[in-house]
Order: sequence, then C-alpha cells, then structure tokens
Amino acid sequence: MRLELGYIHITDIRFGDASKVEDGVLYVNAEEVEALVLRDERITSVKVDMARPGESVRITPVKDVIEPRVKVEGPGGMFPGVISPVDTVGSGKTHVLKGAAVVTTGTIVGFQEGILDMSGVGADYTPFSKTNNLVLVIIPRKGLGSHEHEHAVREAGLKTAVYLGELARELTPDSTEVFETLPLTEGVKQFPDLPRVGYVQMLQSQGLLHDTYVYGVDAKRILPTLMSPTEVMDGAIISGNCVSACDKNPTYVHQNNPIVHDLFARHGKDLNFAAMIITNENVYLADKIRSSDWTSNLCAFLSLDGVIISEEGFGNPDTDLMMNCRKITDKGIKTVVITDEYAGQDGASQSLADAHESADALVTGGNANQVVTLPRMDKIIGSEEYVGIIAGGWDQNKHEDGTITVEIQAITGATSEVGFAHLSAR
Amino acid sequence: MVKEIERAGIPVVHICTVTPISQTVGANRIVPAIAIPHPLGDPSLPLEEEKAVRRRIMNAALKALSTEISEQTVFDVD
Amino acid sequence: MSKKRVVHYINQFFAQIGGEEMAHVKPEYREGPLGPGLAFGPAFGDHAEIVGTVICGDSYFNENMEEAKAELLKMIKAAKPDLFIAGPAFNAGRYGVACGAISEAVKNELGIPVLTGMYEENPGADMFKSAVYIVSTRNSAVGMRDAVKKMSALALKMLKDEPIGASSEDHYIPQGIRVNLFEKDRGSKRAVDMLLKKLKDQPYVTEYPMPAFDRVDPQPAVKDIRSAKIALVTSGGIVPKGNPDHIESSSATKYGRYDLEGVNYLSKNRYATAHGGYDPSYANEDPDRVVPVDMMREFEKEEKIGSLYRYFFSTVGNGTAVKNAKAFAEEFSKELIEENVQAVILTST
Amino acid sequence: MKVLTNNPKVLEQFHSYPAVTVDYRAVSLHELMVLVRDFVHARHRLLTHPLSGSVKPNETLYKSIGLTEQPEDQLCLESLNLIEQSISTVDRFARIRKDIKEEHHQDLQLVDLTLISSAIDSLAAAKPLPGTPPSGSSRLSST
Repeated sequence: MRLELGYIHITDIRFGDASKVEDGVLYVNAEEVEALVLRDERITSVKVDMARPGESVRITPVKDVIEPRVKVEGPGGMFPGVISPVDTVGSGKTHVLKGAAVVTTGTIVGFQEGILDMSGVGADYTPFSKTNNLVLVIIPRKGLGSHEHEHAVREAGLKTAVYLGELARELTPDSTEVFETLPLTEGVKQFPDLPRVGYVQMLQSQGLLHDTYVYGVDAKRILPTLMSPTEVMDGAIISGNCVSACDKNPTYVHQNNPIVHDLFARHGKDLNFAAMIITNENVYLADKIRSSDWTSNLCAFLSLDGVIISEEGFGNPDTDLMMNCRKITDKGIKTVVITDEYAGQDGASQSLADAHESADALVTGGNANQVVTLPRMDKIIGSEEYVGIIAGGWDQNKHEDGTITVEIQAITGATSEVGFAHLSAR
Repeated sequence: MVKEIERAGIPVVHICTVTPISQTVGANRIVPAIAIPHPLGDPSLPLEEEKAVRRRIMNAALKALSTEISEQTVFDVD
Repeated sequence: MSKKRVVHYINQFFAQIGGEEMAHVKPEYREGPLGPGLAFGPAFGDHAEIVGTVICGDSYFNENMEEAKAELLKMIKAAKPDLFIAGPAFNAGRYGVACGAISEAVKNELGIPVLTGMYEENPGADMFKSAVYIVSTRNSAVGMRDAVKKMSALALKMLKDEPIGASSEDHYIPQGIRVNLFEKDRGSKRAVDMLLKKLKDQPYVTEYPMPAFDRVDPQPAVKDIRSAKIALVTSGGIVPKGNPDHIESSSATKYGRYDLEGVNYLSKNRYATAHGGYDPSYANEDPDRVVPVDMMREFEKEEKIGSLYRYFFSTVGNGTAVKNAKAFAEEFSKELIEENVQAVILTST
Repeated sequence: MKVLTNNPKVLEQFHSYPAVTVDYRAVSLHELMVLVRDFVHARHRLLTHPLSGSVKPNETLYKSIGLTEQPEDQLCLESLNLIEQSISTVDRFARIRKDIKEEHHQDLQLVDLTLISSAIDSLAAAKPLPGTPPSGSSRLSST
C-alpha cells in the first residue's frame, strides 16, 4: 500500500467570511461550522473559538483533538466507517492541513479532563500548544445520556475536521511525503538483509469514555489484526477515549502515529517495517489472554525480528503490556515497550501496576503524577470549573493569583505512550 | 518478612501452602504446608493422625534449617 | 563575589601517602586542594575553590567508622564549607563506602550540599545512592578527567542553587526517585533507536529498569539444631483471643509479640486468628494448625531442638510482599539476634 | 460470574441477569478490593482486571470485579498476584487524597457500570445463554 501525504502548512487561524486557506492562514466561517455541528439534534448549542500558539489561552476540558485531512486520490474517505462509508483507506493521496487542529470540549461526565494551555509551562507539556486550534465548545440537549453525548461530541469533532480538510482538496501541497508497505513476500524480498520490524499498537477498549474505534468497530470486539500502517493516516482509527488525558491517544495522534512515522523513517535503511498489528485492552481477563496470545502468534507468523509495543491508558493495560511483551519475547522476537509512569508526586513509588523481566527495553513518557503549577490565563475556552476534579487535579489546587496546581496527568498528551511527546523520566 | 529475618542473620524456614509465592517473596528454605486455612493441620483427620502430619512437616522444617543450601530450595515432607 | 568554599575528601592513596600499607592512617586536614582536588580548580573557575582537604586511610575509616566520621566532621566543620565533595572512588570498595558514609554524615550534620563519585558497581554506590548524589564514574582512575568534569558541573549547580535534573542529565546514579525530563528526541524515535540497538545486540539503556526481585543469600545451616533456640513467627494472624493489639484483618499495620511462658499448646479458648483472608474456623478450632507451639514443646522434650523462644510474633500478611511486614521483621529480628535465637520457623496461611 | 461491587447501578442493572450474581457491598473501594482478595483466597478465580478503567483509584469510589461463581480446586496464583498488585496500586494512589464531589457519584457509577458491562458482554459472547438480553455496553455503544 502506497500513500502520499501532501502537507499544506498552516501558520495561523482566523475567522473569515468564507472558509479557505490562503498564504498559510486557515480562515473559518464560524456560522458554517455551527450549522454543521447543530445538524445533530442531540446538540443544543456550539461555540466556535480559536486558540493560537503563544496565546494566553487555556482550553479545558479537552475531549479530542483531530487533524483536518482530505482524501484526494485513492479509495475511501476520511474516517471510514464513521464519517465516510466503510472502504479500505491508506493508499493514493491525502492532503493535510499541517499545523491546524480541531479541539472538542464538552462536559460529558463531571470528572472529565484534559487541560491544553497555549502558553506558559503547561504549553511545554502538550503537543497541541503548537497547533492552530479551532475549538468547539459543545452543549448537548438537556437529559441526553452520557453515551449519546460522548458520541455526539466525537462526531461533531470529526465532521468539523472533515469540513476543514475539504478546504485542502484543490490546494498544492507545500511538501509531500510518501509511505509504502509491500505485501508480505515482496516486502521480504525488497530488503532481505534488514531486520523485519513490526509495531503492536494496544488500543484502549474498556467501556464508556474508554473506547477506540477501528473502521467504526468498537475495538473491544476485535481480535488482534493486521493493518497497513498507512491506513491510520486516513483516520482508520479514531478515539472515543476521554479518560486519562495525559496518556490517551487523541484522534490526531492516531492520524500522526509517531511510531509509524519513525519506523518509516528508518525503513529500507536500518530496518524493514513489515507490519502493524492492532490489539485491545479489555477488562475481561480471558480477553487479555486471548488477545496477547493472538498478537504474539501474529508476530511469529510474520517472522518478525523486532517489535515496538505501545500502551494506552493507566492501570490494567500494564497487564496487557506485560503479557504482550512476555509472549512476543518468548517467540524469540526482540521487543521495546512504551508506557508512562505513576510513581507518585514524589516519584518514589512503584511506577507500573505490573512488571515482567522481559520488558528490559522500555521507553517512558514520564511520571504522570509530577506536579506542575500553571500560570493564570487571560482566556478560558470551555470551563475551568472542572479543573479541581479532573484526574490529576484536586479541590484546593486553584490559587488566589489565578494559578492552578495539577499533576501533569491532567494535561492533554503530556505522557504519550506512543512516544508523541518528548517527556521522559529516570 | 522472611527476607528481613534472613537478612538480619538468622536462618529461617518458611512453611507455607503456596510455595511459588514463597519463592516470589524470596524465602530460601521452604517447606510445603497442607492448606491455606490450616497450614499445619488437617481437620479431616482424627487428632492423633493430624498431629502426626504436623510432626512430619515440622521435622522437614528442622531438616531444612540444618541443611546447607546455595539457592532457594523446597524441602519435601517425608 | 567571593568564591564558595569547598572541602574535599580523599583517601591515603590519592593523598599520595601510600597504598594498602598506609591504609591505617588516621584523619588529617590539609589546607587547599590536593591530588584529584587540583583538577577541580579550573572547572570551578571564579565560582568556588577547594579550601581544604580531609584525608583518611581506607582501613581506618571502615574499621572505626563512627570515630572516623566524628573526627572528620570536626575538621570539615572548622573549614566552614559551602559544599562537600568526596572522591571520586571509582571501583575501590572501601574508599567508595567511606566517600558515601562521610558525604551522608556531612549532609545530615552540617546541612550543606554534598556529592561524591564512584563506579556503579562499587558497593558504596548501592549503600548510599539514595542518600547522596553519587556521580557515575568509570571503574578506574583512567576516568578521572571525565569524573571531575561531571562532578564539578553538578557541584556548581548545587552551589548556584539550580534544580538538579534527572539522573541521565546530571550523570548521577539513579536514586530510586523518578524525575521527569524533556528528551531531545520524542519517545517514538527513542523506541526505534533502542530497538535497533537491541536487534544488533548493542548495549542500550532502558529508561525504566524493571523492579528487581530482591533476593537474600541463604544463611548457613544451623550447626546443631538439637541445642538451637528457635522462634516461631507467623503471618497467619494468630493472636490471644480478643486481639489485644488490634491487628487488622488484612494488610496489617501492626504485629504482636506474645509470651509463651508456660504455654504448652495454643488452646482454642485463648487464641484465635485475626486474619480476614481465609476461612478462620480451622485455625480457631486449633491455633496450633497455624502456629505449632504444641509440636515445638514436644520437640523440646525429645531434645530435637534446644528450646522454643519465649515469645512468638504474629501479624496478618497475604503471601506477597507487604511493606509493613518488612518493617516488622526488621524490628523483631533485632530482638531475636540479641536473644541469641538461632533459627526462625515462619508459618504462613 | 460473581460480580463483587460497591456500585448500586451495577446491582440495579444486573441483579436478575442470567449467569451473573451481583454481590453488592456498601463498602469503600479499598474494602471491596480486600473482599475480592478474600474470595481469591477462598479459591475463586478473577475474571476481570481489578484496575478496570483509567479513572485513577483516588478519583473514583466505585468498583465492580468479576470472579468465578464457584471456588475452583486450587488457589489461582495469578489472581492472587493480580489482586495484591492492584490493592497496592490503589493504596499508593490513596496517599494523594482527592475530594470527590457528590454530584459526580452518578457519573462515576455509570463509568464503572460500562466497564463491568463490557466484561459481562465478553462472558456472554463466550457462553451464549438462551434468552440473554443484550447487556449494558453493546446496547449503549452507539457507533
């Protein structure tokens, strides 16, 4: 499968009479976006706002972040099985508004989370302080159930991203990048002397606010399976995961999966990026055993020499991670795992909920319990009301001078377990 | 506990039902017991027989304490 | 601004007094830098200077640790340092222990920043890495230049009151405390790099070593079990009826110490279990099923053992490691040692 | 499956559900975990991971954990290890106290309900029962 990504670099975002991209500026007609979102009768009102890098703006509680893209050539459309009809994506040509993002906020359940600061200390911890963000503050119909609410917010974000992505359809990209994976036997022949490397992505799949969708299928219902790594670039995986802001993967991170990108960067040079395997993180223990068995069998079946395994979320996925690592290692395959840590505010506690000696090559996204004091922001998009109760916050953490103290687990994307961020710990 | 006692310089024998756990917690001399709720007894037996079972386990414990070992060892109860 | 005052500790060898044959020399104080201390000068520049050097023989220090520390502390205090440096000790074991011990003492007694340096496998590293900053050095004095560079950099950070970074940034041996840092490369690239090294069988450094299974070497066997004093310990929660110490039924935060004087067996009228993790009826029916006092008394009579220790210790544990249990055992083991108990029988449910 | 829970919503939803016995206890999260351990000691095997969900243990009050209905022949060591590890994780988080507002109890109950529902769905999928109605999460997930 061969996919060409054409990047249109976005350096600013502004409201305008017509939505368009001009000289790197993304102009958005707010009324059109509102009308689009309000087509969903579950949503009563939506406020369209903007946040640019360096501004004194805090967005909270953040639900999802999505990159605007459009399929220009090749089968399928963006977010297949969810927004576009089901069709295999990942080949042809896709245009990307690089530097822009759609951010959704909404209070689905009371302890919802996700802080995104566009400047100050907090901005260092979130990758989305560097993007020009179109923010949707979504108010649902009164009495709408949590599941429906989550679904409505999720779809509003995706639809808006598709709407913005369409603006890039006719544009000439500022730069392009090509990604290609060959069918199994051809791939082996292409680089016979390079180690065959696979990527195992564990997807959060436990229930409300803990779900991930693959071509529209709830990931808890999948068996581990193979994907072409380019499929994720067209939105084959989307996030319905809103708990644990620091280490969940927003849709943006799925679209830009950094492990996929960094493996492609060495493809044909030091390694042969053979396959991507997705698996889940279910609550039911028999599911965990079955999925890790299946995943390790797939790795062996593909004659992989090395595998990177990424985790998503806190707590019980540590068990999935260790099961996967142990079983894949037992097949004689070299592994590296990526996780993050909950070592306490003082950093002195045990970092993981589970451990196994096979996980001897581990990359960490840092200690999510680290405490940070965020400066006062001139503007809040969403509501700060929840800062006290989001994961990583606590009641007495709002100070008189307007600063707030939180654990970095409250910050969207701070301790990414797919290695999207630079934070680490020793 | 077992490790700290040993570390303090006193040989210790761990009598416990679930010997793999004993190995995990780092006991060096291990003697298997009967069951979790009654490690050194067997309520299904008449008193005299039950005491004989206890004696056998305790004999194994004394033997374990008297035996030089270089690694974790589970001693059999005769 | 006047230069900050640094006092430096070295052993007899680096003070050029002599080798092993001079390891017995007692503490002494000399003005100014000496030996490796001279190398710190250029690195400190205008910020700091070594105003004095304390020297002690490795054997003397290790064999008379309390006296040596007291003498050295007096000398160090008199020099009014802003910072204290010991070593680097590289892989010299006794020197490493001395560097760690005196650094810890200075930190605690004088309340000034301290640091030392040694090879990660130096026994002193394991003993003192969580107490003081130990810069990781090579295993021999060949690594002196590198060690001085890293130690002086950390020293200057301390003197300037700058925050200390993660162990990988400031080159100290990890202290068991997780410290966040921003890496140059994002996590995914670090993972790919690590995997490539692993695939080529090249050395790589994991960012989080798996918690090691702590092991203790087995103690030698009891020479003559027939004369040995043996203590009974249990995690099965057997206590006098009414649970006078209020030991919790799970994950206990206390342990009990109970007198067995004149007790020939554990009567069900006087003892019961406090354990909440299993069906208590069998243990309550006959507590000897958990703490075999009856059998120990028979063994005493039969002279199969010397004696049963007068007290037994009891807490509620649950198989796997419990931090509290560790603390209990450390505490009562002291008593057992003092009372010449030669062996322990620990029973668990 | 025996579901030990301190979540009233789980009791309400599953009290008469086939193949599920809800054992509701009005206890704290820590106490519930300890109760689960007692069952594990009594040779019940864990069927769900005790640290379900990403809501941190000090930020929720509710937990539902699935175990085998009947004790098995032997103590399940993996279950014991898992529950011990989970208790120690819960206790570790408990050191950082967070106030949980009353108005969010319902939300926390709902999330816990969907977590255990997903496990009950897995159980039902593995052992189809005649006349089993669709349970919580399959009905609720709407994509």
